[in-house]
Amino acid sequence: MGAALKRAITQHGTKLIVSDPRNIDVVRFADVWLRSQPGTDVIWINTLAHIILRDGLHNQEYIDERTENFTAYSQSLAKFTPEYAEKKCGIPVAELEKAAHLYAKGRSAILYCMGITQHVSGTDNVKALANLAMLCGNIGIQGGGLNPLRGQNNVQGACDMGALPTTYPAYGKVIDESVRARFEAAWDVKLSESNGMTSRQMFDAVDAGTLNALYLIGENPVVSHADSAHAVHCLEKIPFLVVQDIFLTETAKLADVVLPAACFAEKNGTFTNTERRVQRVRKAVTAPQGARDDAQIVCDIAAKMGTELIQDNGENAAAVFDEMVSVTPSYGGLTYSRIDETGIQWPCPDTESKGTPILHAEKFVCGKGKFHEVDFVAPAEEADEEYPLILTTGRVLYQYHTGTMTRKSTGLYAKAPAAYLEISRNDAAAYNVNDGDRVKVSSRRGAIEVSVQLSEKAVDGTVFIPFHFAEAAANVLTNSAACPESGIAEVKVCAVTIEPVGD
Amino acid sequence: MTHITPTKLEAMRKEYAARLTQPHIRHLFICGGTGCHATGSLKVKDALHEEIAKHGLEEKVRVVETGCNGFCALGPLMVVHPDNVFYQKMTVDDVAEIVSEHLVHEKPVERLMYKDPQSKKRVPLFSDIPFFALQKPWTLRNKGIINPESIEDYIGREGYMGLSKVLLEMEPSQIIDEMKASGIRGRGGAGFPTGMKWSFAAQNDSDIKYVLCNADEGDPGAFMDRSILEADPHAVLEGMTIAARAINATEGYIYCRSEYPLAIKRVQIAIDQARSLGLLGENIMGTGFSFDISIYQGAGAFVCGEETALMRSIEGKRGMPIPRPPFPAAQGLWKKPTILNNVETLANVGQIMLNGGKWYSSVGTENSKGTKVFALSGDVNNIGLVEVPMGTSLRSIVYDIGGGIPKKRKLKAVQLGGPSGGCIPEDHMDVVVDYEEIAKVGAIMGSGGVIVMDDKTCMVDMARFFLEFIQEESCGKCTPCREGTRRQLEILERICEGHGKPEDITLIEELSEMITASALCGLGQTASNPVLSVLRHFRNEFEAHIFDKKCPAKRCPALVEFKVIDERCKKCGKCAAVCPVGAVEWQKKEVAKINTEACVQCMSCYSACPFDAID
Amino acid sequence: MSTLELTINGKGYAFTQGETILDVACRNDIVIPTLCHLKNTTPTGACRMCVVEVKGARSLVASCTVPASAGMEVQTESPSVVKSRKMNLELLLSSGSHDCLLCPASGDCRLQDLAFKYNATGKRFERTKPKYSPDVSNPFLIRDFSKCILCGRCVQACKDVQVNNAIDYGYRGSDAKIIAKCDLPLGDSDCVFCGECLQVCPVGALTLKKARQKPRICETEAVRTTCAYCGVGCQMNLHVKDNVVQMVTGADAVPNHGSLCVKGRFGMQFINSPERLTTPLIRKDGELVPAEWDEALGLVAEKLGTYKAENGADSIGVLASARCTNEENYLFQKFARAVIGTNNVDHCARY
Amino acid sequence: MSCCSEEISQEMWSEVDSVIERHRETPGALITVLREAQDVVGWFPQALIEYIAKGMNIPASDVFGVVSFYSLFSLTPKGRNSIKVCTGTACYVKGAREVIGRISGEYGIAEGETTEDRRFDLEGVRCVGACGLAPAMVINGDVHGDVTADSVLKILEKYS
Repeated sequence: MGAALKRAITQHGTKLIVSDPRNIDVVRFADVWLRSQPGTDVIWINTLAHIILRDGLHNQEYIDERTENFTAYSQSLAKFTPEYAEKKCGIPVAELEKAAHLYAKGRSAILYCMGITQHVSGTDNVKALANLAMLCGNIGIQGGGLNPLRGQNNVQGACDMGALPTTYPAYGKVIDESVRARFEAAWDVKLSESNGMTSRQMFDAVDAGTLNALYLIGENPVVSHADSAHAVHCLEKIPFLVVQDIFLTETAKLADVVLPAACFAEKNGTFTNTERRVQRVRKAVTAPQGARDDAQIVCDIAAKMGTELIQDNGENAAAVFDEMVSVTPSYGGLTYSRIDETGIQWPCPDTESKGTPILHAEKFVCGKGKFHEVDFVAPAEEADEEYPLILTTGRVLYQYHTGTMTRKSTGLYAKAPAAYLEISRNDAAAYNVNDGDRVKVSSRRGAIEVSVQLSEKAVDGTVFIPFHFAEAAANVLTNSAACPESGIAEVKVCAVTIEPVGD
Repeated sequence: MTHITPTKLEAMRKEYAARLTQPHIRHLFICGGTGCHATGSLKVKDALHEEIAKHGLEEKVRVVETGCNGFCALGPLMVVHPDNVFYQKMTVDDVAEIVSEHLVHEKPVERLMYKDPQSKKRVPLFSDIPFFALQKPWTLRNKGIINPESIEDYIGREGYMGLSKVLLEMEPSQIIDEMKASGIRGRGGAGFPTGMKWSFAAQNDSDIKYVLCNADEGDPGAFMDRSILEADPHAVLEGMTIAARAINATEGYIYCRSEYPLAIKRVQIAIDQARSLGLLGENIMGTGFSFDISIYQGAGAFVCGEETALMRSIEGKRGMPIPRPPFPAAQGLWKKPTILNNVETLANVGQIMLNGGKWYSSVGTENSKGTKVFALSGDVNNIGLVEVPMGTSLRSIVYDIGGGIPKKRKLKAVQLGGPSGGCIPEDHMDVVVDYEEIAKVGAIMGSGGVIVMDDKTCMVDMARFFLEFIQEESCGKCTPCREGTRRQLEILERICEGHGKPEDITLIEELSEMITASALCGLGQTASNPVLSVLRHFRNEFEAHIFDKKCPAKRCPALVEFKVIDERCKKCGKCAAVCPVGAVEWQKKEVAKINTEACVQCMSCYSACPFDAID
Repeated sequence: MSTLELTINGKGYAFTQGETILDVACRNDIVIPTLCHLKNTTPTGACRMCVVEVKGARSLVASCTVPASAGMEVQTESPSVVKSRKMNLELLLSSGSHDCLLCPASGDCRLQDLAFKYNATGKRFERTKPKYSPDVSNPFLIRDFSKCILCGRCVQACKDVQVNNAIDYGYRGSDAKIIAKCDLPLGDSDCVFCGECLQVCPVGALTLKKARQKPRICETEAVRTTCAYCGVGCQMNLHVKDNVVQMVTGADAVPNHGSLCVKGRFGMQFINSPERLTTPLIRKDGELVPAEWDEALGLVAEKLGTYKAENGADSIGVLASARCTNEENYLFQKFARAVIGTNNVDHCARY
Repeated sequence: MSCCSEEISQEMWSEVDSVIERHRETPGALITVLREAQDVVGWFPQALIEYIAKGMNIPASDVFGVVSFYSLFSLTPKGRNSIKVCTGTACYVKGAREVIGRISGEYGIAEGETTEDRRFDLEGVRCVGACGLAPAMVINGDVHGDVTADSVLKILEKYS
């Protein structure tokens, strides 16, 4: 993905605008780097729109034909002047104007990751970006669009399959009677009528004493959740915790029952990638003696509870797939043989369909694209005297998520063995720390010890810690304040302070 | 800016002519080329100024530092105009005499005049010196006459009039037609018709096109381009601008070796001057045509003479050739249509436009038109720059212009075309200067280096020398050139060291065939030419090295055993005096004797013996 | 427009404007050997192995760069072509140390294949001593310059495919070498170890670290699957022998067209990690102790059943996994909804 | 990093900065930058290559590739006086090999090497275009013609 992006830039003259509080590697390839103060994304995004409108670079025809609520939206942009943005985000006016003009000039795509969503304003950020894209007619065309990059292999698939508290497979709402009726018929069972809890709400419910049992599969919230002390507290408190995983993770250690599972190389099935492409996963080796397929485990539990979850006890992935697509309209036309060589991008409703590389091509799925007025909401926590530095978290190339898999590779381990605090030269000098020094990083929620890495990637006032490492889990520090709509915690902004640790 | 007009150019020309023909005024054209600088011409020039002032002659004598005069071996040198007197090898100490005798007393100083190597007589008049008399200076028409740092001088010699004509009277297609009519072919060596090259680039539409001048004169033994740039830089600028007009280019680069600081300096001065007169830059001569030129200095890589490598180098990359197609006429520098011409080619363009293609093609052979500049060097009496009409024989160049071989030695071969060329033996000396004729005897026209080699030269060693050159300069990209020439060199080294094997000749030939047929660029494809030409004309020398373990020319130390030829020895003892290891036994009035055990084959005695008594 | 046609080895083939001779040949299953040609990049024309004879041409031409033209008559294995290729191979084989016996790439080496095909050895020349010692500085791969044929595929892979720009040609002529940063070991360079270079190396110059005494790639069985790391969904081949994933290569398909990142290529050790869980554990007296499957599953079923019955289905939550397959997630949510009877199902999309 | 290299003084770094500044926006200016930077520093320590790479936003491997490709650029420190003996054909025919041999013998340096006291470095270079003066030698930019194995040492004495 990154390579394709860089190829476009170096070989096809594509222009790149990067917005990141850090001077990340890809900035080298950028024409404009918008270095924003963490948590102020809505401002610069709206400002780009402001400039585009001001200079008449928007696509009026597209707006008239395919969108609604434009007038209210355009009025809401009035206050987002470049000068305001420069003051609030710290991005020079000239850079904003350059970026706005670049973006509006032709087909332009927006790619984003957690830096946009992991904020209290996460949903607002996404909406603001969607507004921007619609403003220039950049949705529904090749080389345009709004492209969230999924951090994990099958986030898309898990969502598609309804592993969400509010939707069934293919996003039918659980509170929608007709949808529910369809699933009740298909599964021959009466289904709950109310929305369920998000994972965060579940943790809170544990604390409140209303959730008694948690069956947790292949996750490691002890390391990955914001404000992990709180997560640990909940997991310790819950009366019955089942963890199903391939390793004894930090989370599994807290479980009442641990169930050893098979990994991706040991089973058949499908993953759906970030571009909605459904692809095959094939069994290459047999699982270690004693570990079992996840499907088989859950079927066995169901069986012991007196229900046949699926025929053959889930042993035949193809059979599961068949039932799955039968209730998932967007996957309706998929079969293992059709996706054997190259996967297919859903929606693919029937066997005639070749899939859909571009969504919203002719018109928006929901009719007209709606402009949402979005206002700026400050991060839940800002730097202050006590905690004067802003901490942002993220990944390093050589590690994956909580490191349970990657840290088993000696090579990867050697390249990135431990957490570190990335800090600018100036900040390091101000705190009197040097490259390699051990420091204690504290926030209102906790403290960890890491070593200092002076880096040209860091910008004054903002520090960074990768979150992969359980021994110095960045999420001990992060804030669990979350976006009210998506429920995603603001792990990208919290206030911290550092102090050197004596030997 | 007010634009310069044809009328103004003509006025400047007349002014210059009047200046040269002013009565009672002398012009001293002192050579300021690299060669003469090295031998102290600047000091001589300063001394002249001083001495002239001392005699109060400032109003009557003008000292002009010109570019390379061409007779490089005789520097510092000077031509006195209008007296038509040529002085050579002047020193600061000679200046007083020249001024007082010649300039004051009108008595030219005979001892500083040119001495004919054969007749040993002084030649008083510049135009009678065969070296100059037999040349046809078209490309070098301004050498030794104008101050290269003066655009007025250049315009005085019809400079920029070709450009003026092109811009005001001709369509781009007519320019190309004239170039085609002139029959001029690329002087860089390959001899591709220049008009054709331009027409290809003209056909390709693009907002940006480039005109490049190849001044990366890399062939060892070639210095024509350096001399032209030093002596007449505006001619190159004018040629490039006309080329730009022909293909509708907007930007030009002169890719010059950084080893040529004087040339770079003078070209930069010329560019600045041309810009200031509106002959370069925006809206040239008010015609709406814009073109500008910058100098790009190379960084020392022979392969950058290859056009695709040169373009990569201008792009700031490693100078590694890339495959063609796409040809530069379609995708050259920065992937835009580009033409690349050699300095010498471009220097002719202004005159071709002014006088017409027909004029140019009136001289030469059927397929090779006009004149060619050669850099004559090596074992020849008159070393320097010579320009002759196509069709002149090599013999005439070496003997008539070059004055023959020094020290009464015999001509063995002439090396033409540098590392891509070949050695032409004495019995083919009647071959004439013509792209095809020269190719027939196993060499190439090349950029114009002519290295004369006498009978002391070992041809196997020469083949080794050129391969060593290629091996060091190979970019390393393609296998045949990188690995193949290395093997050829290895084999030749082995032969020169006396370890040649009978199968080596076949192996070299097989390698040559493969490298020539499959190397990526011209450098590799022609890399075997020197060794093949030596094999063709001097196979016996190879065989002597391999089978008899002898180096007939006594150049390969491992294969030489020196001994004194008693009957020739005049018992002078010079050989014993120079021997660094005491291997020569000599006593007064005795014939010398060489102790072969102690001899280290350094050749000192061999070179020192005035009587050729050591063999 | 009349169709464009050229002949190869006497037989006519149609082509479209812009195709090279090699393109046309490949499309028609005519084998022209190459060493430096790398799909999806601009041909460099470096190795000169793909030379063919074209009637009327002054010399042999490199089929990878010369466009097909109408009426062209091409011979792909004429005596002069074969002679040139054989000499080319002899030159390569004699330069450096191409010892197939101990080379991890043996069996997966184009130089070896071509040497066999054209009956070439390096024996006519003295073997040149390797100029540069191997780089073993990093945990992933070994660069053995004595086996490098300077085809430049790794440079193209790094610059044109991955755009990591970590390596380039350095020096020149017979000193030429593929260098990283200022001719430093890879581990000290800008290399991010995507391993693209390793994958495209046609010889044994780039090999997996500690490859010896392990199965060679030709001894393994390749299983195509989808990478389990990030959301790009790269297609990869797991090379399996003895029920162990021995190495990983990128599969030439969308979305990654053969490329992988460092995790995909070198991060599969976890599969065979001794730390893998192999038995269910049940907490007894505060300690997790091994248990039989039946006991563990029974306990889970019993507990979940009890909470459901006593506190209602919504007192139970299921956290499914973005790491698991669609099929499994389908089952997890169906389990939550249809078996437990709650919509309390979520996964880690938010982290 | 710029402060930590022994070979390069603070003034040199600031001159290098201005070289980069001057050419940063010009496409293809790398070779020009390298030439000017070498004029400042004399050769290319690793720190300088990395610094230029960063300043010009060109991968360090590419910069090193260019530096090591062109013979003008040096990866080792040079002597105070650079001796360049022309090894073009005309000079070769007229004894350049012997001239180099004599210098090597006298100062104990082979082609491409620098004397221990850094007084001289010796290079055999491609034709300097002064074939009329063969064999020719260039010391610190001054061309010396008709050099012989005997006269060369006398010429060198003048350079300390």
